[in-house]
Amino acid sequence: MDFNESPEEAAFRTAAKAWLAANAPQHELPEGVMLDDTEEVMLGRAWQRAVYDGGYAGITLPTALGGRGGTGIEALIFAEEEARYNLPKGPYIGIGLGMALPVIGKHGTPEQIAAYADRTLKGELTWCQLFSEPSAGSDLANLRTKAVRAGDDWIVNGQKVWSSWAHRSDMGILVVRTDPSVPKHKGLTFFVVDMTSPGIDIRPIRQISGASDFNETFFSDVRIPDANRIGAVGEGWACCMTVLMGERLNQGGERGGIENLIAYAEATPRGAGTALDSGSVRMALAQALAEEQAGKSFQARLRTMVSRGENPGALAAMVKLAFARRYQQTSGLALELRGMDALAPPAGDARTREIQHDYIWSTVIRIAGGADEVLKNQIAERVLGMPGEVRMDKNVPFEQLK
Amino acid sequence: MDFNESPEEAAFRTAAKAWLAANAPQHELPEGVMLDDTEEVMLGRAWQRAVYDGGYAGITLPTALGGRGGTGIEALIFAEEEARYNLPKGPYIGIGLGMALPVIGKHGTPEQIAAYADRTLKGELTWCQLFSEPSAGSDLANLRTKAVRAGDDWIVNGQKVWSSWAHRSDMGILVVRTDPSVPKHKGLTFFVVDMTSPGIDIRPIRQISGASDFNETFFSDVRIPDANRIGAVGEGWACCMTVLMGERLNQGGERGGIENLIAYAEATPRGAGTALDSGSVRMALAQALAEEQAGKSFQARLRTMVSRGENPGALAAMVKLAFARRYQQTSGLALELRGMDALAPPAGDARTREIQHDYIWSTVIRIAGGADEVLKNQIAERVLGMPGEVRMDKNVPFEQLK
Amino acid sequence: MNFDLSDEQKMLAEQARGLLAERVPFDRLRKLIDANAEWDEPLWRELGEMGFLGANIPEEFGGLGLSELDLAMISQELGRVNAAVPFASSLVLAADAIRLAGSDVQKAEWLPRLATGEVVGCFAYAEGPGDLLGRGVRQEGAKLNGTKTPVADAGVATLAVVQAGEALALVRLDQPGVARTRLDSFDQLRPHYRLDFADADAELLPRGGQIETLFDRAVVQAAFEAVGAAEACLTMARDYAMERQMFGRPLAGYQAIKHKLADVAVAVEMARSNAFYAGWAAGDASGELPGAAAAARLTAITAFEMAARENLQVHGGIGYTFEANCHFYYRRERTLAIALGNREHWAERLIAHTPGSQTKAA
Amino acid sequence: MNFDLSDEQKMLAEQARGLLAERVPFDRLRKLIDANAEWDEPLWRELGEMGFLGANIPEEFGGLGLSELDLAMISQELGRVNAAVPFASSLVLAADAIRLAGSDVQKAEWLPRLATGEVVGCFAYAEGPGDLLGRGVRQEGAKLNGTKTPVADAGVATLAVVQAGEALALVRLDQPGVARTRLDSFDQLRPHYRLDFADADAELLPRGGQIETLFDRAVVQAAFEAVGAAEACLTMARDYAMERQMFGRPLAGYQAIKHKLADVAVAVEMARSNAFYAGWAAGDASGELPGAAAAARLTAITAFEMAARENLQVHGGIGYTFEANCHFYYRRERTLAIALGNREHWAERLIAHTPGSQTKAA
Repeated sequence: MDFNESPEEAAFRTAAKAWLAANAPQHELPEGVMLDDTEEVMLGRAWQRAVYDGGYAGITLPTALGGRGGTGIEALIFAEEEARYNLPKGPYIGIGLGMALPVIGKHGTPEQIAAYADRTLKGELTWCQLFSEPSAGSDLANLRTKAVRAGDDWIVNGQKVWSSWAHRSDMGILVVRTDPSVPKHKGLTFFVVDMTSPGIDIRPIRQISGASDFNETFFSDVRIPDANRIGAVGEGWACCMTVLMGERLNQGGERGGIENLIAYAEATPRGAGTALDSGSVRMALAQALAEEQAGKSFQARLRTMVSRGENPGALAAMVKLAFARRYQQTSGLALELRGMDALAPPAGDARTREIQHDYIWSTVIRIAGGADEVLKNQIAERVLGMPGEVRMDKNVPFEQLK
Repeated sequence: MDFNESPEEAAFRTAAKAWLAANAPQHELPEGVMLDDTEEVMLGRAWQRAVYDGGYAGITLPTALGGRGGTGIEALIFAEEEARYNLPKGPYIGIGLGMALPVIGKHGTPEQIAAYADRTLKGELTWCQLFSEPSAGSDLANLRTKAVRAGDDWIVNGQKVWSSWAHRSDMGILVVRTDPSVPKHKGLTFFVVDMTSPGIDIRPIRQISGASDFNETFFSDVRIPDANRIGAVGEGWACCMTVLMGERLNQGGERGGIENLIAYAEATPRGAGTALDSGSVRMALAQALAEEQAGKSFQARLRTMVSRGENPGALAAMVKLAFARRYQQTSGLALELRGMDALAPPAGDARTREIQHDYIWSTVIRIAGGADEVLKNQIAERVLGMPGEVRMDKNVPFEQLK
Repeated sequence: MNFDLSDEQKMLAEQARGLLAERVPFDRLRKLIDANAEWDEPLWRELGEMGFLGANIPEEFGGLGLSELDLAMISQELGRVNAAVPFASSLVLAADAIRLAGSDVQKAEWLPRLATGEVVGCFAYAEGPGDLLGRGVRQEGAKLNGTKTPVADAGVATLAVVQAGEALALVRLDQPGVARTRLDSFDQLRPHYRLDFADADAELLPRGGQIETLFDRAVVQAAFEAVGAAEACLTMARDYAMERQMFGRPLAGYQAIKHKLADVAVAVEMARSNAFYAGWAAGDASGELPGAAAAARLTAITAFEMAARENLQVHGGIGYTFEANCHFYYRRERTLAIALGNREHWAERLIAHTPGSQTKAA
Repeated sequence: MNFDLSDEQKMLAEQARGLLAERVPFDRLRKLIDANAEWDEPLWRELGEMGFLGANIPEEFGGLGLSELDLAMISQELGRVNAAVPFASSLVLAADAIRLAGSDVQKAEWLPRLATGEVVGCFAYAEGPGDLLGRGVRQEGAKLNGTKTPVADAGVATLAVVQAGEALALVRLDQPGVARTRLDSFDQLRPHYRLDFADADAELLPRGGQIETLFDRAVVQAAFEAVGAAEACLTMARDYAMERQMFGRPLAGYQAIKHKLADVAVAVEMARSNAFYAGWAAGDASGELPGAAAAARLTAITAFEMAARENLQVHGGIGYTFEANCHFYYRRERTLAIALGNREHWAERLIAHTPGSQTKAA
């Protein structure tokens, strides 16, 4: 066991640091300025192009896809160094690299790889994810958006939700039902779709945070060429699993939030001292910090497994599950220890507003990318080998489910 | 709402106090002396006889059964006043009054009531409960002990567990399977059984606490006259429910444990002060105390409901559920705040030994009389109206279950 | 012993509940947020017409002179619908402060107008982050100086009761010496203000030493407000789970969801039980009040916190949309958990009022 | 970066696990309890023969000179089977104290004999209820006076390292100035003693200021012991739930049981992750050790506590019998949670070693 970097890793970090120092500053966003979405995406594309030119695009993607073929540790090192700059990075780039290319690489044809890989790595194509539906969240395979074959095309009708940045994406990865006469997991097919296709209507979802970074996307007789199909007809569920595996692996362990909350407590007056003088605050934050540190070390264990070609499987769900719970609890606690001011801080108090936002955003973290309850099932079934849930819908044709 | 006693209740308390002052002292147990079981039961019978003669036996039992026909509040007042004396009271008396007589009263014949009610109220008959089996705990209806009709008798074979004081009881209430060809809840029948019958073998269970106050009871061709059958053949499940309802209603809200733990923390040195100087200890104990007080008020709400003839149903499970969790957590916490000494206190430290015992006994409280998980199901289904569990055994004859 | 609401109290709760169900559908709350409204003024007027706003004001001053437990019936129902009215600020804090600590003249001047709702009161105590009670604002002579922030409902109030050290002062907000600045509130249905006093005219409430009692009484009402709100969350979550299908059966059939909501239900009934006792003690056993209020406060925070969080969780993604109704409670919950003192503050008060233990530092 | 055990470490763990699985079936534990035994002496001898008892003792003193993480492999496996041997007392505390703070002569005298297991050491710090470190026992000249209680494994030890103020003293227990009184231990497989010193001969370990480091290192081993034990509980609960039928299907199929054990599994993996890091830091990054050890301690307590409690709960009534095996862990868990300092102690140490915060009182 060695938590220190290997000589190769240290060399990679030195090179990345140097390259970023030479290239990142001119791409940094101005401090405190809210960009509009269009402008942000434009700057984001430009930065991704610079990353590509520097040889750092798609670090863990195989070279066959145009990636660097590097290790997860390298990707992490680059991300750490990149995070020292305030750069334009968003789901519009991340979904392409982290979801679209892996699934196209694994299930797509050489033509499809040629069509999308290079342009995505260069930031020329931005992507959104079109999976969830109003009645298909945790139970994703319950989706109802359907595609019917019509010559060389498929005609798509239905509604997707929770697609981040769909309104500023060139392409979407889409899963739809192509055969309702078979059980629900079996009748799905995976596509890439041009988001400018006629019949696509993107509406922002007003969220409880006040933001609208998620969308609903309506499909009305949208034509998608069969050439855009990824994998075989009926292979949509396997494609989704490829996407979701990649998503799961990097959630939750990163955020160094508890040390900030300790500092926040110490910056909050209380009698003659600070809120950190409270034994109950210290106990709660220490336990959270211990768990957060465990999450970081756990991520390192998982990365070591991945670097050896082992599949951590549902172990990866553990970090996310613990993080989500801790995130809600500790941001809630921070507001409490702040007192009344946390309910209406002065305009200049950005830290309290961030914590308010964390407290709201934590509800998403507990739901998205595997809700708490779904992850516990996965851990019980896949890690502990306990029985699956009683399934009423298992071998029933989708069209016969109520 | 009035937490004060009504004039009638105050008068009842005054009378009970006076009667106890005149009668209880000569029945008190000597302080610090461990009696053997036989002797304890003898003294317990004598005290129950005195209670009967005083007119306080079976306070809430209907007068038709020989009880006082009083209110739950009166029973509580008497119990509170009685608790001021160190009197011999045990399950051998409590099961008769609280379980056997209610079920005999509701499901039994006039002859059966005549045979058992008066003698039980007088302490002449002691009782144990013979319900649970190795494979029938939470899933009580899964019981396998069987009775086969033979003329005027039934022949019983099987094994019961967790019967308190079976070795010192005259009679037992027993539920057995009389028809394995019907679904499991339907084939049960209820009996009272003379514990001296040939073929009954009672063995103590060695418990993790070191004590053996529970028994295993083996039945080998035990003959029970049909006259001992309570209710109709196949009506055993309904009889059990009558018994368990009575059991549930008085669990959990009583114990005034948290104030004692606060005092214990304050009696534990820590630096220049005490363990109660710790903010995290105070927070944990305050939350537990708030919950304990809630339990007491909740019990009062339930008693008010019962006094009006309303059935609190699964609401009663809430107090027990919360108590069990709190009991384990707070006794565990008390050991922690005590430090190393809690692991091996000096011989004179009775308080720490009690808390060690509480920590062990709490595991029983979380299991017996409805395990945590069973109670949550009941609350969800009966209070919140949520669906029952998927039952694989519902309409399957018992003999076909694996 | 009778540990239940009286028939009159049940009727009062029913009446309030019926009115509010009709007047405060969730879309009404969305409209108020979209309009960045100060409050639900028509509802306030209507509550005044029904006499509710004088519920706890003595009859001699034009109120109904009801008990704390009666008042709690209204608090509970306002909590249940997340009503955007300054009931707690005006009645539970300002009016009660005047009743507890004011002179006969002050009572006669203000209580009748508070009872009709014509005058709205608010209560100012915090001075920025940290301690429950501020230490900067002081009254000298008939003048008040300093800053109180945040103060709930100060935008619609014409009168503030201001904590100044150990004393309480009465300050009109419509005078030149007072500047009000609206803040961005986490709870979008309960606006908060910063109040700057610069030689503001103020008069002391002459009976000192009432602040702790005032807070004890106020948290009892807040506990009922939280119980009403928590119960609304529980019902909402249950109903959604019954209807939502997941893997071919109702979400409500999954044990994880059943047990989650059973836990919430236990917490709600525990909180209700303590609230009942504290409401009774506030009227009939004032010696019991500090401990009873603290216990009610702690269990109410726990219940509403669990209910608000798990309600959103049960709803899944839809719960995160503004069109769903979970967020009103998710935000209000933090308000009720923090205003009037956080968990730690009340844990200390409970321990301090437990027989055999004494107050401890830190 | 490589965050996994080495192949050698995995082999060492396998070897220890294999041996212990064979030598410590649960019935062996029941026999030891029934005999009111001091320890599992044959096992101790066997561990000595395999060289395990010199695992952390430098090669120059007859040990294997293994790393802290290597040692942890053995601690974990001993925890898994609840072994009744004074491994933690003798190696992790006494031998390590001598190694850290002893003179060359002291090391040469004691370490080789500790390494074979011929001499058993123990470590005395508590003095009754309350603080982790006692304040009464003091060394004056070459004499020690006072009382340490409780002290684990002092019955079979011939040597005690005794905390006396800031210093550590070496005391032979087989001398007239020492009285040992066996206490009734909550953990029936780990006896505790009261030690009374009356002008007992004692010599100081000359290198002072090592107590905190000693405890940091010891809790890392205790964390591994707890992880092994917690994992054993988890496996036991899972296996029982798979086999036990309830309402016509395996108990393991119920979501309440699945989620309960998933929560335990998460806690165990979290604890293991922190233990790995702390084990690494103990050897290779001593500046990181205090924070890493404290974090490992906190998560280990949580994991074993959950695992021991819920294992018994999953077993139901049978779990409460002496014939079932849950109770060994249920009792051992409290030992591991309390000896070497409770949760609060280590929470304080973690906060104190967090960048940007400083130690606080109370």
